[in-house]
Amino acid sequence: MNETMIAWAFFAGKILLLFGLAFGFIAPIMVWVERRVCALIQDRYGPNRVGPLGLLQTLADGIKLLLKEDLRPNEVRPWFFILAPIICVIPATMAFAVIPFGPPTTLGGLFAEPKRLQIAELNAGFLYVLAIGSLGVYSIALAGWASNNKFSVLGSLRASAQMISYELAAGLALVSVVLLSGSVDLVKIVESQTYLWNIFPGFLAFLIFLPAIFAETNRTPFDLPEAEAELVVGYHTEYSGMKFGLFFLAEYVNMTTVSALAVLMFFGGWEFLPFLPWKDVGVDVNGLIPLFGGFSLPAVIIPFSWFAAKVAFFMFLFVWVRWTVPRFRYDQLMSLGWKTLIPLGIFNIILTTAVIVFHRMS
Amino acid sequence: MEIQQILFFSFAALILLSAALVALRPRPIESAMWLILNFFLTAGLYILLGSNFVSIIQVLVYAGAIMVLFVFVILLLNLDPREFGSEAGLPWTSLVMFIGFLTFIVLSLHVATPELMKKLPEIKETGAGVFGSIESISMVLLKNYVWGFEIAGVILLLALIGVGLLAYRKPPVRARAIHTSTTDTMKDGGAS
Amino acid sequence: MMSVPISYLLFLSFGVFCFGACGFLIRKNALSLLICLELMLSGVNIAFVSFSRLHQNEAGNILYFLVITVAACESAVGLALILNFFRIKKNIRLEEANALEG
Amino acid sequence: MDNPTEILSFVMGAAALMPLLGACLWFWIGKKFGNEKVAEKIVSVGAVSFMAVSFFCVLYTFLNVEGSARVTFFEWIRFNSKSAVNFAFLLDPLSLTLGLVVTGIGTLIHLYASGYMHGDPGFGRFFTYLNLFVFSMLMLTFSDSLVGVFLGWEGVGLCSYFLISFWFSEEENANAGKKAFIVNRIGDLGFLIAMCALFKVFGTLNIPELLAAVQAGSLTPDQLFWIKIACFGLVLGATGKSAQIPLYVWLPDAMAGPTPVSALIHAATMVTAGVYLTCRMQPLFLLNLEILEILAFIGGLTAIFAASIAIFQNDIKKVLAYSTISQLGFMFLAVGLIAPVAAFFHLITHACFKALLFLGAGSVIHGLHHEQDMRHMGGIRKKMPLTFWTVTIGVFAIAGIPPLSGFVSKDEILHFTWHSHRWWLIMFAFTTAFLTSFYMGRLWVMTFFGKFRGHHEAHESPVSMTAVLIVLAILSAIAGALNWPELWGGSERLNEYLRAVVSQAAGEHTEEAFYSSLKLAGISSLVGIAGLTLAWFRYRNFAGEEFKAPIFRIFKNKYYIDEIYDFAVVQNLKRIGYALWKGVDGFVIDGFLNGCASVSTKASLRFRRLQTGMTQQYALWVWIGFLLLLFGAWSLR
Repeated sequence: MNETMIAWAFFAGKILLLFGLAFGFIAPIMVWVERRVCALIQDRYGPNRVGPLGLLQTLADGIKLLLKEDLRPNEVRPWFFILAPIICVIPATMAFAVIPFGPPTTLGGLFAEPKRLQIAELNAGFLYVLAIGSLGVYSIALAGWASNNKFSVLGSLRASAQMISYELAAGLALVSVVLLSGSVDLVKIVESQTYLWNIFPGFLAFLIFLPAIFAETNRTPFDLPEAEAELVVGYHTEYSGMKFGLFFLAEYVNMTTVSALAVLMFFGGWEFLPFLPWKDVGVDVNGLIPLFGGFSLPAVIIPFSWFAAKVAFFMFLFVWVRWTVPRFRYDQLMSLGWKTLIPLGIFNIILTTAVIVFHRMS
Repeated sequence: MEIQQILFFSFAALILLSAALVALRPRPIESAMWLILNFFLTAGLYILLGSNFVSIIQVLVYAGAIMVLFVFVILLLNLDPREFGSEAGLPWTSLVMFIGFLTFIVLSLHVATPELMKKLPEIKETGAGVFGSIESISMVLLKNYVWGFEIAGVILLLALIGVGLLAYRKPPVRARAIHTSTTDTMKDGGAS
Repeated sequence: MMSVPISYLLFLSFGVFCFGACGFLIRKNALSLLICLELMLSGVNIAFVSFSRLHQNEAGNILYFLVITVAACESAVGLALILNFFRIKKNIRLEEANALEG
Repeated sequence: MDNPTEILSFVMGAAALMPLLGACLWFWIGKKFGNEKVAEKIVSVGAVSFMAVSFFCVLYTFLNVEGSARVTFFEWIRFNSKSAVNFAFLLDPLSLTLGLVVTGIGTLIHLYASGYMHGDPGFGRFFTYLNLFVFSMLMLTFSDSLVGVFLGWEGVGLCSYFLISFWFSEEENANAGKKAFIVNRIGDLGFLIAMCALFKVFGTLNIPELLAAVQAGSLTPDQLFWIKIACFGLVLGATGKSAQIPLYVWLPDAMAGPTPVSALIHAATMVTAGVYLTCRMQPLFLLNLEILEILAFIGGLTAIFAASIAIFQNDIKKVLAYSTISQLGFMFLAVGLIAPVAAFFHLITHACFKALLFLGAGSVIHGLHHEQDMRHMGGIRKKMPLTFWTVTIGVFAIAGIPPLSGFVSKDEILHFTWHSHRWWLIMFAFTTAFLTSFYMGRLWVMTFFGKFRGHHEAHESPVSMTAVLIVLAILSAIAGALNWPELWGGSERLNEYLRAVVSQAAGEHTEEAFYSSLKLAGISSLVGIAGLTLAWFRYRNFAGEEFKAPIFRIFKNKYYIDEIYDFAVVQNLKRIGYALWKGVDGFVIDGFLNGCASVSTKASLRFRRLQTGMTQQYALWVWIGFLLLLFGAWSLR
């Protein structure tokens, strides 16, 4: 194997790993987790028939969705009706491309230089995530509009307004993190918090960021666009079969993305504990872990798993919040966004800047 | 032909195609969709040109903010064809297209000179960072163009205020009545 | 990176601009007009960024930022105006906005 | 404030600013402050006290300035690096004397007016104008530059206009004001021409520098020519302001104003501005003796001319107005004969006794309920004893009965005239002296003696008026002491004092001169007594009859001067104005404008088709224009 082929294989491996995880593992597991946790919270069993602990339930659901008849109501606007779920998945997937899932590594000496565990080695990754994240609104808007259904339109209107508003809040919160880390490169942001995680100096930013990502992903307590009681299920009322499945999938992928972002921005990414990075524990990310029989694994698997665990915690948080917190009213949602989070975000930026400037001067 | 050139020509062709469709599709939503595609392709072009930051901003601001606003308004109005008007007649359309074509030709004649035919130079360092990177652009922006930057901020603020004034409507009486009555009930509920 | 003449990029810019201008004149509803305005600005932006690359100078990129600032303001104000127009006329047909007819 | 100059500038600033401050205050107070009576009280007390402050300031300066002094307040107009006009006061004998007269007589007349104007709805307005007038007059008097003098000159003209047409609701009064204003403009043109010419020659408008440059001599013929122009201009200005031939016509009409105004402005102070100016600029005139000759002739002619008209006037104020013109003629006669001290002396005495006469006449008018026609008066000496006695002193003073002030000052002028050996002027002067005493006697007799021919019962005026009359009567009686000729044992103080500024031939101190002057004095007092006697017999039993001979009609109609002016000037101006209105304004200008309007109307009727109201069509036009520009730019490459 020459170096070019190794590089290509590495590239393909990253893609496969990430997207395999995202679509083949995280989404199905999350569906199962959601239902099980829901049941746990509501003191019932949840799916437990298909496979062990009902783990194959999602697979069965997926097969059902794929095999279902592709219904298309008469009054919908045809092209856009089909387009909407497609462009729902695209941004969700694209955002994944710049999420680093481990420290730059030589994979146990496979490469001369440490390589980034990131599909697209973009140095403005943070902006890219924001940019792509803001596109998710199109699919929702289109879906509602194309359905030609009053509930759907209302749902998508709500979704658009909500996502535009909270995008601002999230962006403002993240700007202060960028100020703290001094870079927009996600890898560098993580490296900057080797010891001091951004959650400590940027706690206010995190307080803004957390509700903002809940709203961004249209999750409870901000799931107004699909509020069943008011709007049936909002923008995807008219969708069924795999088109609905795509919306469903995108939601979980988005959740994963924002969870990963939260971990990367605030919780030190793949680092072990605050003030205790892997290298102080003795883990060399470029090294190898010997296994039985002469086999060995790259040591980078450890930070990667730790990162995955942190993301999983956030995903769990999503689920946890969903089944415990009641839904906001729409005007409350808007006033929270515009009258609390955004001013707070601006104040936070000014405060952070002032502190940084003061710190540099002294 | 290198891969970059192939990419450029395909991007250029797609940009022109989507631009034409923006201009020619009758319904605003279709125009908007093609425009979004156009902006994405333009962002790709900017990456080819080496202006990475500009490319991201193109997606973030144009596609992510401005066009969302358009789509939002289109949804809000939820127009049927009767409400957004009939199509222009063929004579008018052909006249406009002719003038547009003429303008394109004349503009192109202006730039179709040998000295403008030379290839673009390679990207190099600009002192603060690679050309087109966020560091390089922000150094120039905040050093040489800081007044323009500030004025842009003021313009945005003015637009914000202006739009607020334009779009603000006093809530209709009924809605307010409902609002107050709900709060009243809530109070009552709390009391009893 | 890319090795095409600047004039090709300018042709592209002119093309996008002219399509935008044509659309501005052909379309009969105010929303499409605003969309075509954005297209024209985008065409101008292509020229700016290209020149920036040609001269290896960030000035063109910075002009791009100023242009999108203006574009954002313009579209926001324009959409607010369209909303008001719709409230009054119950449509957005531009030929109904002819109160200044001579 | 230890520095004497600082004290002076403070005091003089106060003197000038008190009236200005008053002018700002009274209008507001008179209009808004409480009820009318309170406002009147405040205004009258305030105005009189402000004037008194101003008077005492000038008096202080008068007593404390040795020779002359200049106080500069600030730089006003800068012409170039070398010359500038300052806002500055020139304090020398001439200006201080006039300043004392202005503020002193002004204070008395303010006091008088507070009684006379009692109950008038425009009470505050009246004192505003009056105080503004005093400010302007002080500017005129004290300014050390011609620009400042001109400011005051215009200011007094403006206030004169305001006050003549004070009761503007009657058209006649308004017309009189306009007449005064317009006629004065002609004189002002002369002043402006003089200023321009002097600036051309000397490059400065500051009076001391100007006069110093003149006295330094060595002027080229060209410069002398321009100085002559300037002198002509000054004479024109002086005739306008001081109501001399040919610009005297406004003064009789100016009697339309309230009587205190006539006394202050049109007898005592403003009309003497011309005399003051010619005295002030005397060195210029000494370079042009022929202009002085003309000035003397104008003065003499005006004196006899106005006196002959005065005989036939029945309005008591008109008589006094013509008398004023006549007396001003005397002053100009003196100025023209290079006797400015005599002129100034007469100015002072005239200010006293003419103010007295006017105020007395005002008192009579007030007592007779605004009756001004002497034919409807008569026999009121018993009813108004104070007025009668004070006016008697005034009449005797102006008639030249020794030893009252008028006798002394007039005799001095007659003396100079006699020694000039110009027979015309001598004839004019003596005839005028006779006529003066005759018409004053006529006024006196017709008003106070004989039967009462009026409609209303007469009553004596209030104390504020009669007190002023008494003060002025005393002044009229004793003012002659100021300049009692040395030949008769006097001191000639005024002469000594003014000698520093103006030049006048010194009198001889021989025996011969003494007898000759005594002879002259005898003649002049005889002339005065003769005039009074004649009037006494002629009008003692006046019952409405007049001179019947046709020759007198010309006097009665004031030599038809108003008609001649009307025919020669006013009608022609009206014709020119009409032609300009119809021809230039109506045809050319209006035609042009209407043509433009109609062309644009017609054009726009066609072009409005372009205004379809369709945004996109406009955009297309813009685009086509842009395309043409592009084509042009490309084809020019």
